[in-house]
Amino acid sequence: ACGTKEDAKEDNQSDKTEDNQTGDNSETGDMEQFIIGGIGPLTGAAASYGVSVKQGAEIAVEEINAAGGVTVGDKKYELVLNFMDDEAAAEKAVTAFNALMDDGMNALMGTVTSGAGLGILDLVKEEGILMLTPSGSAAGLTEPDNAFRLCFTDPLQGITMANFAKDQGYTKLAVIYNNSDEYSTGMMEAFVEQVKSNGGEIVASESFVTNDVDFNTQLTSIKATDAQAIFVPAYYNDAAYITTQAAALGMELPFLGGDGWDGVIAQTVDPAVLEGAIFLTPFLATDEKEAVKSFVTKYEDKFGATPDQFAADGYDSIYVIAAAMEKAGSIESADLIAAMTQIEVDGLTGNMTFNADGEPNKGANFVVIKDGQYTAN
Amino acid sequence: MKKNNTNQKINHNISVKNEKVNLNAIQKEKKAEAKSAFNIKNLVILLCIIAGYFLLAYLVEYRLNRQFKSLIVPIGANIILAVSLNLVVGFLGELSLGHAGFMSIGAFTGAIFTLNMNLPGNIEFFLAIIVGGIMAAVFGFLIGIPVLRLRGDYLAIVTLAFTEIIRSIINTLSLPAGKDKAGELIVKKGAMGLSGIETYANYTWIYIAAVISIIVVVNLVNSRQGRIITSIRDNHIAAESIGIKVSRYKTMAFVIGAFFAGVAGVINGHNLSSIKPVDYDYNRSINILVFVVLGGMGSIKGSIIAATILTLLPEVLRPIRNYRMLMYAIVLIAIMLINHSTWKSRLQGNNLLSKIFKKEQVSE
Amino acid sequence: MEYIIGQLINGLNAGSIYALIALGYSMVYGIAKMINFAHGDIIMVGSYALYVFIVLMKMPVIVAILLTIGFCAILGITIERIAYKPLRKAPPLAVLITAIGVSFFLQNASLLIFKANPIPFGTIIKVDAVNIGNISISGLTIVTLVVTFICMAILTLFINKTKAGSAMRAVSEDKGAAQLMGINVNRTISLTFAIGSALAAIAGILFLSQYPSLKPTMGALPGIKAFVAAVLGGIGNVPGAMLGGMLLGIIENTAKAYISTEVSDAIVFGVLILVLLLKPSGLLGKKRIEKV
Amino acid sequence: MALLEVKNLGISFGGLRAVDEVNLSIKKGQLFGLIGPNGAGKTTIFNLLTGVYQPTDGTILLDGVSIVGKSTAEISMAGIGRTFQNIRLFKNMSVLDNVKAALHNHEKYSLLAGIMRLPLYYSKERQMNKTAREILKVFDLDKEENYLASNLPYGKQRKLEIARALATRPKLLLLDEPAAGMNPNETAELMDTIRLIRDKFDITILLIEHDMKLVSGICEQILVLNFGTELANGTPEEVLNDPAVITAYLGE
Amino acid sequence: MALLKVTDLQVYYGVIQAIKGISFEVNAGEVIALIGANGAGKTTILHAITGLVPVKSGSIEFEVPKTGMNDKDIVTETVNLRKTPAHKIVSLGMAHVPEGRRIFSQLTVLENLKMGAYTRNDKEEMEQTLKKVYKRFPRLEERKNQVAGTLSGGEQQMLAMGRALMSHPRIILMDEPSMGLSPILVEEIFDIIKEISKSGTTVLLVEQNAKKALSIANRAYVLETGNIVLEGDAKELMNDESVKKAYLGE
Ligand SMILES: Nc1ncnc2c1ncn2[C@@H]1O[C@H](COP(=O)(O)OP(=O)(O)OP(=O)(O)O)[C@@H](O)[C@H]1O
Ligand SMILES: Nc1ncnc2c1ncn2[C@@H]1O[C@H](COP(=O)(O)OP(=O)(O)OP(=O)(O)O)[C@@H](O)[C@H]1O
Ligand SMILES: [Mg+2]
Ligand SMILES: [Mg+2]
Repeated sequence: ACGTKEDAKEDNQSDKTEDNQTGDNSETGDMEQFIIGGIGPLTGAAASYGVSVKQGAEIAVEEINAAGGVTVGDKKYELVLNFMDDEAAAEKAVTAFNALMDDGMNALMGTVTSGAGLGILDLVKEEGILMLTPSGSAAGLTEPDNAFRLCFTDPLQGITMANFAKDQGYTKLAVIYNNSDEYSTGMMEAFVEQVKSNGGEIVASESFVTNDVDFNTQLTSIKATDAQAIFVPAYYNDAAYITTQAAALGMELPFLGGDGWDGVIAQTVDPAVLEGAIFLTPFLATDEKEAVKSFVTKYEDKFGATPDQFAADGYDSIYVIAAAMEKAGSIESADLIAAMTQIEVDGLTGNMTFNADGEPNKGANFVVIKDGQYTAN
Repeated sequence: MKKNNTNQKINHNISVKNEKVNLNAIQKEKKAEAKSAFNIKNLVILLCIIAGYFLLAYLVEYRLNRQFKSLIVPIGANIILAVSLNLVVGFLGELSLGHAGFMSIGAFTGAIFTLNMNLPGNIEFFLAIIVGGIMAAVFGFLIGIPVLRLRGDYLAIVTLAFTEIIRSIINTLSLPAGKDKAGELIVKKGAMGLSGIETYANYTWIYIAAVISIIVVVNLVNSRQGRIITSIRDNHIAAESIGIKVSRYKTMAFVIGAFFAGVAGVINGHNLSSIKPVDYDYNRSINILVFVVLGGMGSIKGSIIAATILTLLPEVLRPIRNYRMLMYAIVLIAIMLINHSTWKSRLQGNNLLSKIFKKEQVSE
Repeated sequence: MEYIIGQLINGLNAGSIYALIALGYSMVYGIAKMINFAHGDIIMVGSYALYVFIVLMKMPVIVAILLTIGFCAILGITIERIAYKPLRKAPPLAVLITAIGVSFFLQNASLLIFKANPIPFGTIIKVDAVNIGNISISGLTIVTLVVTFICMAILTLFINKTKAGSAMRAVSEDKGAAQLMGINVNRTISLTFAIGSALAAIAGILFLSQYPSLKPTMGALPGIKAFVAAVLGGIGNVPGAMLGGMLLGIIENTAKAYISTEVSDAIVFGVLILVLLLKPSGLLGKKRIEKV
Repeated sequence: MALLEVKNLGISFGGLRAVDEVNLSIKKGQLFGLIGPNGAGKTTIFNLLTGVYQPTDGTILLDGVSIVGKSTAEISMAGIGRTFQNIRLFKNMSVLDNVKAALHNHEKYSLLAGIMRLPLYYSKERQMNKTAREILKVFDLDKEENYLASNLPYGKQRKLEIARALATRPKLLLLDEPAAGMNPNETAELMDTIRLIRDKFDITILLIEHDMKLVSGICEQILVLNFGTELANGTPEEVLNDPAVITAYLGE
Repeated sequence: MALLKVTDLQVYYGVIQAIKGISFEVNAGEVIALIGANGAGKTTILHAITGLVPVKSGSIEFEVPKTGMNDKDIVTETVNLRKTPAHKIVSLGMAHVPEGRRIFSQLTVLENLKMGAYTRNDKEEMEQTLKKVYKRFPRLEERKNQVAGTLSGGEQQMLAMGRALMSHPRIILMDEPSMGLSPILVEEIFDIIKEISKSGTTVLLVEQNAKKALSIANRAYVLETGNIVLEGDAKELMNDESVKKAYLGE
C-alpha cells in the first residue's frame, strides 16, 4: 500500500520537469508557437531510424521558421519540434505521447516505428489530434480517422515488388525477412501473396531476428535452390550484411529490396556486392532535384552524415503538417485533419496527396544500384 | 568448522562474516503475535490500504499530469513483477531470469482471451487476469519441475533460455485475434504481435492487483511455507535434514512467482493495446532482477520502492534528452555502490533503500 | 553433400567467434565468480577503438590491433576497479547488477560519441579462401579458428601451469586465505579482467572482420550467445568455453538449415537446457563437491 | 529389539573405501558414542544413515524398517534427526524461526490458510511458537529467540542446531562433534543438556566426539572406527582401555 | 627486543568493538598462548595482525632481518605491519593457520601445499620443506591428489598446518589448531608445535584447549571480550584459580 504514496511524491516533484523543447532557436519571439511532437527511438537498437527522422525534421523546422514561420489565417506560427525517445517500445511511446500532451503538443509526427505506433493508437484516437507517421508502415497504423502516413505501407511495397519481379520474368523467388519486425514481416507476407497470385512460386523463405549479423546459413540454403532472385524486405544494415555475405558465398542472384534499403551503399564496405540490386524508394540522396540537393547539403553540414530516407520522411512530414495548417487556416485538430485530404505537397519523397484512409498517394520509383551508385530505373 | 564453515562456502567466507556487521539484524524487531485475523495491526493495514487508494485516486484525478498518470499502471505492474520475483530470488534464493517469459505467456493469453471473448469489460478483464496468471503458473510448474534441480547461475541461464524459447515460439504461432467487422476470425502471425487490445487497465485495477500480490507474498513469507522456503535458501542440506522436500517447495515458490508475472503480463498488455513477443525478451527479465537486487533481496518494501523509482527515473530524466539513458546507467551503478560501500555499512550496515525500510539481508 | 559441408562451415564460422568471446567470459567467471554482463560491450568498444585507430588516426594495422587490445585491457581493469571492486564483500548478485549498469553505460556512451548510424568498416584481415574440391572455406573462418585455438591453449596453460594462474585459482576460492599465502588479491583480479578484456578485444577485431559494421548495440547479442556457449561447455572451464562456442555455432546453423530459421533460437536454447539437465555443470564443467 | 540396526554397511569414494563392513545396533533410549581417528568414516556413517550418501552395500533398519534408498527428507520424517560437524544453521533467520521451520511436519496448515491468514493459521502458529519456545528453553536460548542465527556466539549456535534437530521429534538423534570448539565449562554444560534431552524427549542419541571427557562421561556404549572399519565396540571402560584403541586413537 | 609487538590494538566490526585496545609482545623463540572464551576476540587479533581485518588504531611491529629473510642474519629492522600490504606479510616470515582451516577446497592437497609456498622461489629447498611436511603428516602424502574439500575435518586441519609450514616462516600464528582432532592427533599437534618452536620458529597460539596450550606455552594472555584480563608465565596461570575455574574446567 505504502508504495503508491511513494510514487505520488515522485510525481509531484517531477511536475516541474517540463519544457524540453528543441528547435525553437529562431529569434522570432513574438510569434505564437505551434508544437509538433515527435516520437521515435533515440536510444537502443533502432536508434538510427529515430535519430534520422528527428534530424531531418529539425532542418525543415529551421527552414520554415527562418522563412518567417507558418501563416495560419492572419496569424503567424513558429514551429517547435519536441521529439521524445520511445526506444521503439510501445510502453515508452505511451508515456512519451502523454508527456507531449502535457507539453501542449498541437500535432504529432510519429511514431517512427510501427510497433510503438500501434501502442499509442487508442490514445491518438481519443485525443483526436493529428497524427502523421513519417515511417511507420504497418497497415493498421492509419486506422483512426485522425492518423495519416507519409511513407508507403508494407503491403503496397510487397505487392509492387512482386509485380516487378513478374515483369522481370522471375517465377522462382526466395525471401529473407526479419520475423521479429512487423515492417519486414508485413512486406514479406504481401509479397508472397502476390507472387503466388501472379503464378510464381516461393522456393525459399528464410527468416532472421533483429540484431542478427550472420546470414550465411540462410543464403547457403537459398543457394541450394533454383531461385532466380532474392527479395529482402529489411533495413539497409541487414541488407548490407546479406549482400556482402551472399557475394562471399559466390552467389550472383539479383536482389530485390524495399524502401528500407535506401542508404545501403553507405553501409556496405564494398558496394560492388550490391551491383544490380533493385528496390523501391521515394527518396534518393543522389537525386538531382534542387530541393533534395539543398536538403542533403544542409543535412551533411549540420550532422556530418548523408541523409537517408528516414531523414527525408521527417523533413517532409514537417512540411505536410505546415501545409495542413495553412490550408486549415486554424490550428484546431479537427480543421488540420480535414485539411490533410485537401493538401498537395511536393516533398523530397515525391509529390504527395492523402486520401481519407490516411494513406499517401505518391509515386514510388525503382532504383537500381549501378557501379556503386543509385540510379533511377 | 566453527563460526564460518568457510571451506565449503567457497569465496563467500568473507561476505558471510560481514553479514554480521549489520546492526538491525542483531535483534530482529519482534513481530507482535496476533491471536486472530481481527487485530489492530491488520485493521491499521486495511485502513492504510484504503487511504492509499483514495490518495492515488486524488492524485490521478487532480494532481498528476498525463505523463505520470500514464506511469501508474507500469509502476504497478513492475511492483507486481519485482515483488513476485523477489519471492524466487530473495526468499528462495534462486536466480531466475524467466520472469519476462511468464509475463509474455500471461500477456498473450490474456490478450487472446479478451480479443476473442466479448463479455462486459471489467468481467472480461478480470477473467483474463486469472486465465493469464494460471497459464503462466502452469508453465512455471512444467518448467520448474526439471529445471529447479539446477542452482545459481545455471538456473539463471536456463530460465533465460526458456524466456527466449517462449519468445521465438510465440513468434511462429498464428494467433486468433478476434473477429473483424465481417465476423471473420482474424489470425495474426505471432511475430506481428497482437494489437487492438482493449485498454482496460487503469489505476483502480492496478492498485488492487498490486496490493493483492503484495499481501499474498508478504503473508506467504511469514507462513509455514515461507519459513520453509527461506530455510532452503539459507542451507538446503540442513533443510533436507529436517524433513523438507526441497524440490517441492522450490517449485511452489517458482509457480507462485510465475503466476504473478503472468498477471502483470495481462495488465501490461491491456495497458498498451498492442504487444509483441520481442517486448518480453531476457532484457526485461534482467530489468526486473535489477528492481529486486536494488531494493534488496528479501525485502518486499525494497522491491516496491526500487520498482517505482526505476520506472520513474527514465521519465524524470527526459529533460536531459540525449544523456538520459547514460544517466540512467550511472545512477544505477552509483546506487549499487552506495548501497554496499563500507562507510555505508559502518553507519548503517545495510541497503540504501532499507534505510527507509528495515530488511533482513541475504548473503547468497 | 557439398551443401551439408557448406552449412557445417557456416556453423564453424559463427561458432569460432562465439568460442573466442566465450573464452574471456568463462575465464572472468571462473576467477572472479561473476557473470560479467559488460563483456559483450567490451567487444563493441574494441571494435570502435580499432575503427578510430585505423580510419580516424590512420595507424598501421598491427599497431592499431595492439593498441586496441591494450586499450580494452586497461578499460577492463578500470571497470573492475570502479564498478566491481567496491562490491567484493557484497552479495554476488549486486555485482551482476553493476555489470548490467556498466553495459548500459558503455552502449549509451558510444551512442553519444559515435551516433546511432551504423558505421561500415571493412575487414583488416585479408586471407584468401581455401578451396578443397568445390568447397571453399573463407580465410577469416580459418584465422578465427586458429586464433581461438591458440588463445584457448595459452589460457589453459597460463591458468594451470603458471604461478599467476594458480594464484588466480586460489583467489577464486577464498580471497582471504589467498592473501595469507602472500597473493596480491587485487592485482590478481585486475589481471583477470585485463586478460578477459584483451580476449574480448581480439574477439571484437575478428567479429568486426566477419560482420563489418559498427553499432553501439553490436556487443549485446554476441555477448549473450557467448554466455550461453560458456555455460554449455561448463562455465569457468576454458576448453569448455571453446567446445561450447563451436557446438553452439554448429547447432544453431544446423537448426536454421534443416529445421527452420524461425525456431532456431528455440532449438539452440532447448539443447542448452537439455545439456544442463543431463550434465548440470555443463559439458566439461566439473561438479563442485560439497562435503557434508 | 534395537531401534537402529546397521548390518555390514559400506561405501567407497572412487578408490577409497571410506566405510566398510560396519555393524551397529543401538537400543531405544541408549546414549551411543561413535569415535575414531580423523578420517575414520564417522561423519560418513552419519551421511549414510541420513541418506546424504547412498551405501554401496549393507542394510540400515530403523525400527525394523529399511531406510536405505530413502531421501534425506523421508529419513528425517522416519525419525532420524542430526546436527553437522560444520554448523549448518539457517543463518539469516531468527533463532525462533530456525526451530519453527523444523516443526513444519508436525504443525501443518495449507498454503491457502497461510496466504489468507485463516483462523487455522493463527492457532497453528501459536502452537508452533509455544512448542518452539519450550525447546529453546531447554537450551536456554529463549532469551535470544529474535536474534539472527548467525549472530549467536559459537557455542549457542551448536546448541541451536541440536534444538532444531529435536524439533523434528526424532526417535534417533545424531550429533556430530557437538562439543567441538567449546571450552571445558561449555562442554560440561553440554553434557548435562544431552542427558537432559535424552530423558525429557525420551529419544536415542548417537554422537561423534573427540572430547574423551564427554564421551566417557555420558556414553553407555561406544563404537570405535578406524579406516572405515570397526576397531572396538563396548562400554566406555572396555573400549577406552583397549590397547588397540589407545594406539590408534587415544595415544599415550 | 620483541619479535612481534602489539600495542593498544583496537578493532571494530561495523560499530561493534571486538578488540578494545590490547597490548602484548612475542619474543623470538617463544610459544605464546592466547586463551579466552568464545567470542573473546582471539581470532580477531590474529586476523588483525595478518591484515585480514582492518585495524582501527594501535601498532603492530614485526622485526625482520635487514637483508631478506634468512635466519643467519643478525641485523634487523622493525616494520609496522599496519602499513604493510597484507600479501607482503608472508614474505616477511609470518604464517597464519586461520580458524576454520580456510583450505582451498577445490584444489588438491598438493596444490594447497604449493600455495603455501607461493612467495618462495627456491625450488629445491621447497621440495625439502614438502618432504618435512609429509613426514609430519603422512596422511597428506597418501591423499596428495584428493580434492581438499572432501578431506575429513582432521585431515583438513593437518593440511592447513602443512600449508602454513610450506612458507618456512619465522613466526607462525595458529588459530585453534587442535579443534576437531582426535586425542592422539591433539597430542601430535602439540608435539609438532613444540618441534616447530624448537626448530626456531616462534609460535603465537590461540586455543580453546587451554590446558594443553598452557602446558606447552612459555607465556600466555587471557582474553575476555576484547580485553586482556590476565597475563604471565604459562605455568603460573595454570595454577591460577580463576583460570582453572574459567578455562580448565576444574
Ligand atoms: N565426498 C567424498 N569424496 C571423497 N572422499 C570423501 C568424501 N567424503 C569423505 N571422504 C573421505 O572419507 C574419509 C572419512 O571421512 P569422514 O568425514 O567420515 O571422517 P571423520 O571420521 O568424520 O573424521 P573427522 O573426525 O576428522 O571428521 C576421509 O578420508 C575423507 O577424505
Ligand atoms: N565479521 C564479523 N562481523 C561482526 N562481528 C564479528 C565478526 N567476526 C567476529 N565478530 C565478533 O567479534 C567478537 C570476537 O570474535 P572472535 O571470532 O575474534 O572471537 P574468538 O575469541 O575467536 O571466538 P572463538 O573462540 O569462537 O573463535 C565476537 O563477539 C564475534 O561475534
Ligand atoms: Mg567428521
Ligand atoms: Mg576464533
